[in-house]
Amino acid sequence: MNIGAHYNYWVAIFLMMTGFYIVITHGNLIKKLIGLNLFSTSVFILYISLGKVKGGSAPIAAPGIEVYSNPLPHVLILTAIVVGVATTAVGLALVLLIYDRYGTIEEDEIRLKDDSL
Amino acid sequence: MIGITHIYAGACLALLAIMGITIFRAILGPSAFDRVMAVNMFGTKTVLLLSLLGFLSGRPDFLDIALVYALVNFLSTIAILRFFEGRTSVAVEEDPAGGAPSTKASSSEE
Amino acid sequence: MDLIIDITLLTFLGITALAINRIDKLFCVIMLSGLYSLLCASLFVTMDAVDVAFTEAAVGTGIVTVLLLSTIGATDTQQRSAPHRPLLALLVVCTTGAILVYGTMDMPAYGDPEAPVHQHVAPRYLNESLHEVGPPNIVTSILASYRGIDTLGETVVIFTAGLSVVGLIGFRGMQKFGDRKRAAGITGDDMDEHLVLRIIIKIFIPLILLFALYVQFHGDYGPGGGFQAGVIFASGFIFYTLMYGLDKAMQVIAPRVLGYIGALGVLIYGGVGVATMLLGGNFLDYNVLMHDPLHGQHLGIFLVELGVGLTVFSIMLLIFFAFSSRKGLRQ
Amino acid sequence: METMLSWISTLCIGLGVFLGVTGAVGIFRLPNFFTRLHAASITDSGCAFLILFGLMLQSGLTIPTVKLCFILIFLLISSPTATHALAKTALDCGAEPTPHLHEER
Repeated sequence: MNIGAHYNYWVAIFLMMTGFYIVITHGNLIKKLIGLNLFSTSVFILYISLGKVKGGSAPIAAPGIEVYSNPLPHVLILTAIVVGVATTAVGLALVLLIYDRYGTIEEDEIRLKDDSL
Repeated sequence: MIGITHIYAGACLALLAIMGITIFRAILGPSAFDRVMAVNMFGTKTVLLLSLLGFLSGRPDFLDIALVYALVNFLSTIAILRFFEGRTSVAVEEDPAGGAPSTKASSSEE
Repeated sequence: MDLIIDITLLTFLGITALAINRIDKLFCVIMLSGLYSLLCASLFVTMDAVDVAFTEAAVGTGIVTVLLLSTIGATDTQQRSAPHRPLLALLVVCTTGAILVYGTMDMPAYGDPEAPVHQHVAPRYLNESLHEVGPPNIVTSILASYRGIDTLGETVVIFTAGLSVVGLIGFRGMQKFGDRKRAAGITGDDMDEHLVLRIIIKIFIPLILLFALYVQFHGDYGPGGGFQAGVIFASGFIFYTLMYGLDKAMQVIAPRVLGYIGALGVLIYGGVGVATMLLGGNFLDYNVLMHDPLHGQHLGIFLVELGVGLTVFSIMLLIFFAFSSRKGLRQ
Repeated sequence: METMLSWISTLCIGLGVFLGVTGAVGIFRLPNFFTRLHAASITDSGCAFLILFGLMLQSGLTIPTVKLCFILIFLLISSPTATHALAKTALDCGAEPTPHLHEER
């Protein structure tokens, strides 16, 4: 079995799982958001890998080029990246608000403060 | 006969090796400034790699991307530096922990 | 050769991700995440996704790094808790990963031209878009024309995100002028320092704005378009803010104006759709805009990309302003 | 003439790559931050200049050459500026500019 044939997918899964691990184990909210970013990036890589055609070229029409990669995943991911950033910004705004309210961005300390109320 | 594509390919591989070393410097640290320097250098090398990739794939008209990289790399470096200002503690607090690798490096030479 | 580059970059990505997991200094994590997104973008170039690489570079490396830095500047630069139940989490993650890897076994090989993804609508886009829509950049034709409603949705999402950020944190750090001077996670106003930097950036800013306009209007022919141009245009102003302080930047372009520009962008986009309906076509069917369908498409794409660019520019800058108006650690 | 240009460009790219590798070895091996910065920045501008110049010779008088020229100018201005700012900030934050080589040995 050829390693190159599935390597992209495996690394995408590895990155996705690393992001997942960061999100579930780390209590720091900013770290969680970065983990979430890793997760979404892995999805981007998976999509773009699916769109690649061997021997193909970037989907911008030019004379003398016959084979192009699939442009559809590119469009989906392009917008997903920008929307991902917008949602990250909202998440960070929430982190700032939580810091205002609790004085910390660690999940455990937030829970402690909630319990003591 | 070595064609020009071979030269591009060889240069790409060398740049990848350089990028690998730079990533290790960015991860190992010692100080925060080392990381900033490594990330900045990594960005420059990425710009070069992208230019070479364009020529390697025979479509050198995508150099706009390399230009954006150079721009954005500069932006993030400046932002990080502004972040450090007046925040001496952040940069310095890491120094003692990271002092070790550099002494190791110099002692291994002996 | 492509495969070697691909595999090396992917391996670097894996190493960086592991390092992000391990390091607990938050600004190091942020730097590494910037590096990670640079790597990602190079990977996208090797996989022929030039437009995506463009966006990832401009957005992922530029804007996200700046926002994250502002946030840790206003909160905490150090992660203070140990990982929570690492072994259980590792078990869960490994199991999920193994199942997913098992799932990939049936997937078509990387780069296989016979894969199902390439059979459905992609041939239509690749073969017909030049006659049906026009621009040589097929990604632009799909983005703005074939899937125009989708992109309208994304634009509205960005607009909404900007509104919610401003609604959530507002410009609260800025009420008193004294506060304003010391405010900001990463924007200072110490004008005497960094003379070299200030002069260089002063020279660069107009060039950056010009380049953004080039990306905006050249998006039909090369990589680029509204999303990327908006972000690059915003990064010109971010440069200015970093060097001259938030106060001056807000005199140059007020948050209120930015809000109007963002709304105007969405309005242009939606307005084009309504105009096509009034002219007797479907929603966002640009063929009816002019006598020649191709010219109509060209005009429609131009207007729609302009709307996207305006919205993205203003919302990104608005979010940046809102974040950097927070009180920093320095007080 | 063509082969001459191609040889020069090959030479440029090769030299640029050599400088890049030197810089990488420098940032890996040198003992303290300022020495590493020195290695990185000095080779960085030379490396970028030579590689991009080699590519410009390859592509002749075309649009890519103009774009390469822009990238070159931008890099040649921005990268020393970034290095300068980095060194200045590091100095302000109290990093030690002299390597303690003698004490360690």
